[in-house]
Amino acid sequence: MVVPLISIILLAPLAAFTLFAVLGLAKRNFPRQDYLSTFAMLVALGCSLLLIQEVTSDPTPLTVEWLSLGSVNFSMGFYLDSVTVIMLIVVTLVSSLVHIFSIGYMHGDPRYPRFFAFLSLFSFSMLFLVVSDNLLGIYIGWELVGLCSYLLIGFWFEKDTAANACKKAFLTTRVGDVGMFIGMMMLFAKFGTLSLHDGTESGIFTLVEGLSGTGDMVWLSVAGILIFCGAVGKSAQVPLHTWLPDAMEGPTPVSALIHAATMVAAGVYLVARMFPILTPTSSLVIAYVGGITALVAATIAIVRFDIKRVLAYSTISQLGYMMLAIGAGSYVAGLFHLTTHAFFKALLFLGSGSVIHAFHAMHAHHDDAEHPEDTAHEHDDNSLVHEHGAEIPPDQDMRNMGGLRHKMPLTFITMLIATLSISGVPFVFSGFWSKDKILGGVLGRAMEWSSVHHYILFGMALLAAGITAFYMFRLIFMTFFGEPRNQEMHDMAHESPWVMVVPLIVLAALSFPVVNTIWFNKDNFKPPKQPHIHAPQHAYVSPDSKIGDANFGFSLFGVSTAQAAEEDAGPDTAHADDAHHIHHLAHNIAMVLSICVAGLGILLSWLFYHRRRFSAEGVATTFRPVYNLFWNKYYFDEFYDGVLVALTVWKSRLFAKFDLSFIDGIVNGVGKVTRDVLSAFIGFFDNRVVDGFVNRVAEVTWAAGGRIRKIQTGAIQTYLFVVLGGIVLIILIFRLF
Amino acid sequence: MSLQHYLVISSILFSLGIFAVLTRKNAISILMGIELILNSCNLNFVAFSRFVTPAETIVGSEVFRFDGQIIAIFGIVLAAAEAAVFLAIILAIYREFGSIRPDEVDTLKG
Amino acid sequence: MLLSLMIFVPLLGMIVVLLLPRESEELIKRATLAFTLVPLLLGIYLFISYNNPNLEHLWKANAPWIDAFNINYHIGIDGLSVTLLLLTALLGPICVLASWRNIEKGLKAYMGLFLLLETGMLGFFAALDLFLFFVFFELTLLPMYFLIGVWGGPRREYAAIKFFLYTLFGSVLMLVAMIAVYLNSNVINGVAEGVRTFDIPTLITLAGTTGHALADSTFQMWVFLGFFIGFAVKVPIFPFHTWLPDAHVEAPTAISVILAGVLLKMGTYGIVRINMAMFPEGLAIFTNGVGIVGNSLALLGFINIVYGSFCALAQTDFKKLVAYSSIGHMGFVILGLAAGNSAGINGAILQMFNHGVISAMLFLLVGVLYDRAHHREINGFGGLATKMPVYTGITTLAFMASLGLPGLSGFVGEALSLLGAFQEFELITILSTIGIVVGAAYFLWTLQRVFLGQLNPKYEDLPEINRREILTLVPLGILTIVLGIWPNFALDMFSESVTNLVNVLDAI
Amino acid sequence: MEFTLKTFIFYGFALITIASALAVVTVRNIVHAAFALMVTLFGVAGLYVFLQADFLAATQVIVYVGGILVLILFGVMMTSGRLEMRIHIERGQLLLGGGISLALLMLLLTVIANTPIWKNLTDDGTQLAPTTERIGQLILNEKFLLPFEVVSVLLLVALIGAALISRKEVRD
Repeated sequence: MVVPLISIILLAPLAAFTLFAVLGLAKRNFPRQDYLSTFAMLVALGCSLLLIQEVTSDPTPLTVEWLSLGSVNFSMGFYLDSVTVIMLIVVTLVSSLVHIFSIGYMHGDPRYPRFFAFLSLFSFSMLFLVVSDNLLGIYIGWELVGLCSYLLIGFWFEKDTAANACKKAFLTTRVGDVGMFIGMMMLFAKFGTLSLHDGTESGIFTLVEGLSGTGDMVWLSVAGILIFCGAVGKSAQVPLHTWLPDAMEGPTPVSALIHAATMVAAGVYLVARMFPILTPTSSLVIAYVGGITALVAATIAIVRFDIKRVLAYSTISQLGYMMLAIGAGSYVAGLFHLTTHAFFKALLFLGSGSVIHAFHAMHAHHDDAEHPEDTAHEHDDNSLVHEHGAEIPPDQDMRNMGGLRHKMPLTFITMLIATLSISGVPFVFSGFWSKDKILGGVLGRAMEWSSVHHYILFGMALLAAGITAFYMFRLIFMTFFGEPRNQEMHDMAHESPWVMVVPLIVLAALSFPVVNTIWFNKDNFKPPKQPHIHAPQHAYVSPDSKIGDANFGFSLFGVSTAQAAEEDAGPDTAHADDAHHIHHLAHNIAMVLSICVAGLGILLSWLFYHRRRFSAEGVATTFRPVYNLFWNKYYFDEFYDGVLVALTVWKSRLFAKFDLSFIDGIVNGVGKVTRDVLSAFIGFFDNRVVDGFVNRVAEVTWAAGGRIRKIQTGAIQTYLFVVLGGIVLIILIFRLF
Repeated sequence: MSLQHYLVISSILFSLGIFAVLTRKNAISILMGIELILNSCNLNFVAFSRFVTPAETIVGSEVFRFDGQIIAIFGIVLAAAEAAVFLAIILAIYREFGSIRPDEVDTLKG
Repeated sequence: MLLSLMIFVPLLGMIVVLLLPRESEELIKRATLAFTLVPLLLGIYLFISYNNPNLEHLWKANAPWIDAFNINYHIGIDGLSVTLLLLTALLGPICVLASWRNIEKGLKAYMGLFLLLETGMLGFFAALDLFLFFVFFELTLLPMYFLIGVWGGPRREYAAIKFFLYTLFGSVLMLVAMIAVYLNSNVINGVAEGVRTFDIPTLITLAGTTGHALADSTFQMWVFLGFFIGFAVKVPIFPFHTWLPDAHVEAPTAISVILAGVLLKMGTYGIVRINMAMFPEGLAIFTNGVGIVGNSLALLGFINIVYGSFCALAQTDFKKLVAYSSIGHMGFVILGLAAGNSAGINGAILQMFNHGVISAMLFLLVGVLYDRAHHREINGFGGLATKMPVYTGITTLAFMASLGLPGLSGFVGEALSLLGAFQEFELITILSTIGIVVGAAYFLWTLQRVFLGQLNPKYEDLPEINRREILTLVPLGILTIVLGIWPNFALDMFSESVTNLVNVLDAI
Repeated sequence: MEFTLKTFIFYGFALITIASALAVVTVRNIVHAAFALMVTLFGVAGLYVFLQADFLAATQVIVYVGGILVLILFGVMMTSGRLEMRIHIERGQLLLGGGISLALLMLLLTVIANTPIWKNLTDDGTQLAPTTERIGQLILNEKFLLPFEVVSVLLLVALIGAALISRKEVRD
């Protein structure tokens, strides 16, 4: 049953895309591509739900030889465990809802069928990534989702910003992917296989247990970090995060599906998949990168005005959270947050899409009167507001919004639920539980190991949680509360059609914890072994194993509690009890702290943006340096300049010309260095030295030929004279001598 | 009338042909020279076939010695073909250059 | 017999085409197409029926040719050659179709020369006699010279002569090496006895016989170098590559396709067939991983990848960009071959085939655009995706395949080459991955400049790609996808031969 | 050597042949030269008779005199018009050409005189049967069939080629 189900899940969206591509070659469109794609996704969703029953069976239901090279073979196959099923359901569910939402949102677009075809291709690629049982398959899906992201960000390619953004996204993630590929090469060179777990004890997960010794550990750490590089690119972690805010140039449903719920979460999924090969060093690197990302992105989000960019930075921040969780060993917490985040962030994006759509339709209507031929997505240049070089379209600028809660009640309520969830408002919202699990897990690890690193990470996470609550409520207050700031636009705004609102409601329902419980109370959902992580003093106990044991009704969705702890701890129950106790305590502390921090954030936001007790502008003026820090995206520029200045000192003046930060232009920058200098030099060398030598040889030959050709008179009799005279001479010479 | 008689005649014809080819300023005269050369060759073939080639004996003891003669027939055919093509080329050259003097036709001059 | 038929049908076609009246152009084109379809059908048949349990050459034909030097007309195929034969046979009709409308003068001569070229290429991949091999190698040179020099762009004479001289230079060294091999082919323990031979399988056996003059490692090194430079020009390997951009830019579309699709592969095919199989000891000197000499082959691959990619990034001529990208991609082949292990060599051969398909697509696409806009300046376009969605779609496919997107064929070859190379040359391989990023950069940048953004008003009414052009691209596109999804389809053909080769190399 | 009528006639033919050949290469008027060539060809035909090659002699007369010579005369008429009837000869070229021709002649004569096996090969007076039938058998039936076919194709090709080259170019 398993293999056919997974096959259907993969093939349904692929078929929808293939139909589009084949018809496209004949320059036609399937008229109801939207229904077809949506139907395909719903089929996939149904199959995914059926798969829940199958998790306990064989984890590798299908393995086929993909490449056989005699001595070396690569196989492809399905890997089915609880993580796979969760990812499958998240992807198919969000994808289905986004499909439905898009039927309304993209209505009237000249390339409407293409949009759905691309969404189908994306869904296929993402699902392929999720079910692959080997690194090569994951890498294939990994790059394919990158391609779809490229195609969909650049969907409105007439806009130069979109064309730039899609290129930037592809190239930035590719930098990370190359790191991942090198990591794969290392694993392959060591193990001779890329299968994770092929059922015959020769997968990477089994082989990795056999490693020992310092040399092996250094090597494994490097490999792990390199694999993580792929996740850094795809999940937009610092320092490769700059592409994600730019990716908001794509249509909003795309942002919801790809750049919030699924593709960017693939990085987290990858790290979770590779959990068994992580060493203490690589784990710590991952945790720190995640922590820094969470904090940095959150602070940048505070000062954004583009509603989609706020959400984009929020996404980066939350992804950092998940990385932090997995890096700190809280495997289940990380994946739990991935799931909850997928729903509420998709909801937030779709909600913002609904708001944009409300303004947008007005805009389109406005333009139609004058330029009937214009597409609905061209913007009036005069009304563009500039935000650090990037232009905020007016329908996405929160300074144009306000008071929308009466105009768009359903959108408002659903978005509010999502905001409460992401902010960590206790007990009834899923975001609280998942975030709390992370905080508790990190603090538990810190206390258990007495690890300063993990205390620092906990601090970062806590701070980020507070800031998240602040800026998310800032968004709500600016958009839905207060007086309308732009009366004309406000008047035109309206609630979205049902086809767009229904997905919002479904996602809002999914933001309540009851729903998540269905997947996270399984007994078999527990972290895999990490053979190379050993606690300083104790036998290793996963922080996750203690989560469910807290007092506040955790058993609702807790991973079965003491049982898992004992399994992990093995015979050494004394230590397990110790760890058990520590984690219990940690979770209580973390929960109290997180509630306080979230409350503080919401309170401040309320004071600033709703009651206007304090003036945001006033604070910005007072703390000008801090404000500038956030406004300029944390002055990453300076940081990067500082690192790279030693390498490219002479180049720095050129960079100064662009008042852009290096981090914003890291891809462009590297491209330009190579283009301006290296390529020019190589081109010069090629033309002058290498080619010049060739030409010299030819010239010498040419000159010699010029001399010699005088002999050729063209008169045939002269030739005959010479020939015959020569014959006579030769004969005479031979006769004489 | 030994073999050498014929060879002498043939070599005189050959030399005269060469002389014509080398000195004449008219392409048709050159062609005539070439014909002389070809005739001298044919004469050689026939003469050698008569005097040198081994006899072929057929029932009835008649003696035939003429492999060379057949070669000479082929030679005549070749001469005819060559003359036809040569004259065609001369006509084409005449149209192109307005002259058939070989020293005026020197497009190949380097 | 079938194989001979396949090789010489185009030659027959040339004679027939030359006999047709000059005015009936349609007839000439159709006849040429028919004569290129025959090798394709035979090639498909050979490919499908190829089954090689004993690792011998199949479909052999062996007849004496020049007895005085023991030269034989000896042909046969193994998995490697059947793959490339199929590629050649496939590109034949495609190129004829691509030349359907844009050859403005001397169509008859063009088609005749093209058919002659095809015979040369097919013969080259099937030859098992070193002399025959060389003859076919040179046989491709002459038609190519005329095809570039007569039907090319504004600087065609320059490009054609450059191409001719470069290749000839390589051929001379190759010829010297070949004669050296021949003269030593009957020397055992310093004593010459028996007849000399040009027969490739025999020579491979002799080169592995202890005490044979051919097995001497110094001798092998020099002969290796001779052949290698000959092939390196064809590949082309830095610093012998400057003919390539010129030749590509000047050549007509179909000829660029053949040049990139098949002629470059002749170089790498020669390296596998002669250099690696016949002179493993010579190869070992350059790939044993000690010092610069020991890494030299991998270094050349690395330089090709990085140098080609950076050069491509700097180009503004669409065709030149594709030409430089070819240099970069052939670097992966060299790198994979240098690795000398199963993954590396298989990857390299697969990359040869894939690059043949993908670069053919790219040149065809450039040709389509050039036929419409009459220039190739990348910056002179913009926003074409609005007007030509199908063309844009196919171009995106080709670009993605070329930049190594998984799921398309380019990835498998590149990935296997790199995986193989990493086991032997870690640092060089890691540095070579720069090429992957730069490759993505120049293709995406081109895609942006040509297709994305606002439509350039100059091209308001640029016609969409037509059916004939789609017909030329679709088979290649399908191959790209199929080989990306199921590479075993091609790998099964040659992986056993490669295993055999790897065993020989490992024994050194 | 016995000086008989036969030898007398032989020398006569030889003399006519050589003398007329000399005329071919020396006379200024090209039409005269052509007629002198005709005499030479007849002379050679006569020598063929002495060599008992009766068929060949006839062929020589028919093909050369009847065909090639006429062709040459046509060529003369079509190219020279009235003006170019005279043949230009330059003195230096004449001397050099004469020198080379003489040198060649001397060489050939030396070779003929110094080759021992060619001496004493005199006409033994054997009367041969008429050759025509046998030649017919050889060409059309026996070992020269293939060359004969090839040569006829060659002739055809030459004729077509000649017609193609000499026709007026049709400009597109």
